[in-house]
Amino acid sequence: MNRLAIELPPSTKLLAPTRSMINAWLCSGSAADDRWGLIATELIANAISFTSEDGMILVVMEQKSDNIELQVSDFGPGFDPTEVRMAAADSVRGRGLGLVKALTTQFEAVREGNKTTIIVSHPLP
Amino acid sequence: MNRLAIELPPSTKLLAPTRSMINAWLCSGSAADDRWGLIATELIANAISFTSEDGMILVVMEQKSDNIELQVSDFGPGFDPTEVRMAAADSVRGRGLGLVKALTTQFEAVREGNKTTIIVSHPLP
Amino acid sequence: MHITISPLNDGAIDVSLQGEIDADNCAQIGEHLLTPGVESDSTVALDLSELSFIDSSGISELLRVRDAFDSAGGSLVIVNPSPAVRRVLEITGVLSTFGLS
Amino acid sequence: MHITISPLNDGAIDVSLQGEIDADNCAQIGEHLLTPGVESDSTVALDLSELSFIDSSGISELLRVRDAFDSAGGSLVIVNPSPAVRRVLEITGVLSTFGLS
Ligand SMILES: Nc1ncnc2c1ncn2[C@@H]1O[C@H](COP(=O)(O)OP(=O)(O)O)[C@@H](O)[C@H]1O
Ligand SMILES: Nc1ncnc2c1ncn2[C@@H]1O[C@H](COP(=O)(O)OP(=O)(O)O)[C@@H](O)[C@H]1O
Repeated sequence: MNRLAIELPPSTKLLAPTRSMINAWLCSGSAADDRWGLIATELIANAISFTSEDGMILVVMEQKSDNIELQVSDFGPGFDPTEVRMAAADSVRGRGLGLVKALTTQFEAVREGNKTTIIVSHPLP
Repeated sequence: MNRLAIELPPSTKLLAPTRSMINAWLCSGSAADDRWGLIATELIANAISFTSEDGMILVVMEQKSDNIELQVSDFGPGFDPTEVRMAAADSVRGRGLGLVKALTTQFEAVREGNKTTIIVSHPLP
Repeated sequence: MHITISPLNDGAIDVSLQGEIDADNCAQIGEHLLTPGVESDSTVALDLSELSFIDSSGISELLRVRDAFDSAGGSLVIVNPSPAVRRVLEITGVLSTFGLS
Repeated sequence: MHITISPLNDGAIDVSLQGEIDADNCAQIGEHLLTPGVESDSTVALDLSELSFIDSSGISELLRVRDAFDSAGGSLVIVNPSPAVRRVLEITGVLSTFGLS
């Protein structure tokens, strides 16, 4: 199963094919699990909204012993803690990361230079 | 449209989703052209057959001025000129690269260290 | 995504969404349902049995469309969500908003 | 890929392939057509109007299956290839092998 890495431009047209890609990759390692299509869709859609038209997004999925780890990186402004808190408290916002957190056992946001990466992981089914 | 880069394990299950990805990428830059799904399928299938189960394949697609360029790399033994000649002359082999060459205006095979890369390009429609 | 709209004779409408909904196509729901061709005080039953995928932007769009019918004297409920869709409705806490339990 | 096999009453068989064929699934063609359930001396008409994609491994498999019917006294011709499939048959030079021109 190894690793699946995708560098893509910020287009929502690539969300559905990325899900197919992820599901085929999980299947090829016999670990079909429909949570990852949703998690990737939410994180990539967020990354797209913080990326300029000529920018790019990185998606890396890897099996690490009994866990699947997904990293989604963008080169936007990074997380604004106040915004994140407001979104989480709002009734019409914050559902994206809410879903991601509900479907994973580890969630981390990392900022390195101008690169923002969300790293999530969850055990294989 | 920029660049689309995919690092994938050698599984034929990823051929169809890679085609969807490439077609969505071309569309997102309004350059739909069904030749690239076929070219990528042929080159990736070849790369898969020369890659061990725990190996990987690199696919990079890029718009370079008025051309689309596709690179497919593997870390297998590389091209055996005698084999390639025999395959091209054979009536039941050689159809893969035959198709790729018929559908592109530039075709190049490059060996760097243990990396074999086929680079093809063709003008935007 | 594919959308099928079947007006019944009593002002009720059966709507079925098929396929996948994400940020790329979720706006189509409102485009098809919040138009002059669909009475805004209709009673809409939204069949999601053949919807295999929905994300948070799809949920937001469904809530927006539901609110529009609601405030015009109509209503929108979900019937038969597929397991994947039910899971997302459950986690986001909007099952009851759409008449499900 | 989806395959539909419709035996006619005179030993002829209509077969239709739908979807996409590549190295991942091309073996299914032989698995479905070269089996005891299908008479090997049948006259097969293979409808490819709903096949949207085929690669060189699919062409090789079609040739293998055609040869098997041929050598058992049957035949296999392609009818109605979709534009994408016709292009691949043309470039690989096998149009006439499958009864097309
Ligand atoms: N890639 C990102 N870069 C910067 N901020 C982000 C990113 N992803 C999410 N956020 C922040 O987290 C908040 C919550 O995101 P989310 O749960 O997806 O809900 P929403 O997008 O509806 O606000 C966003 O409003 C935004 O402030
Ligand atoms: N990635 C690759 N690495 C090494 N050799 C390759 C690679 N791709 C193709 N070849 C060589 O080129 C020949 C022709 O390939 P192709 O036209 O796809 O037909 P076939 O696979 O049926 O022989 C192959 O037989 C093989 O010797």
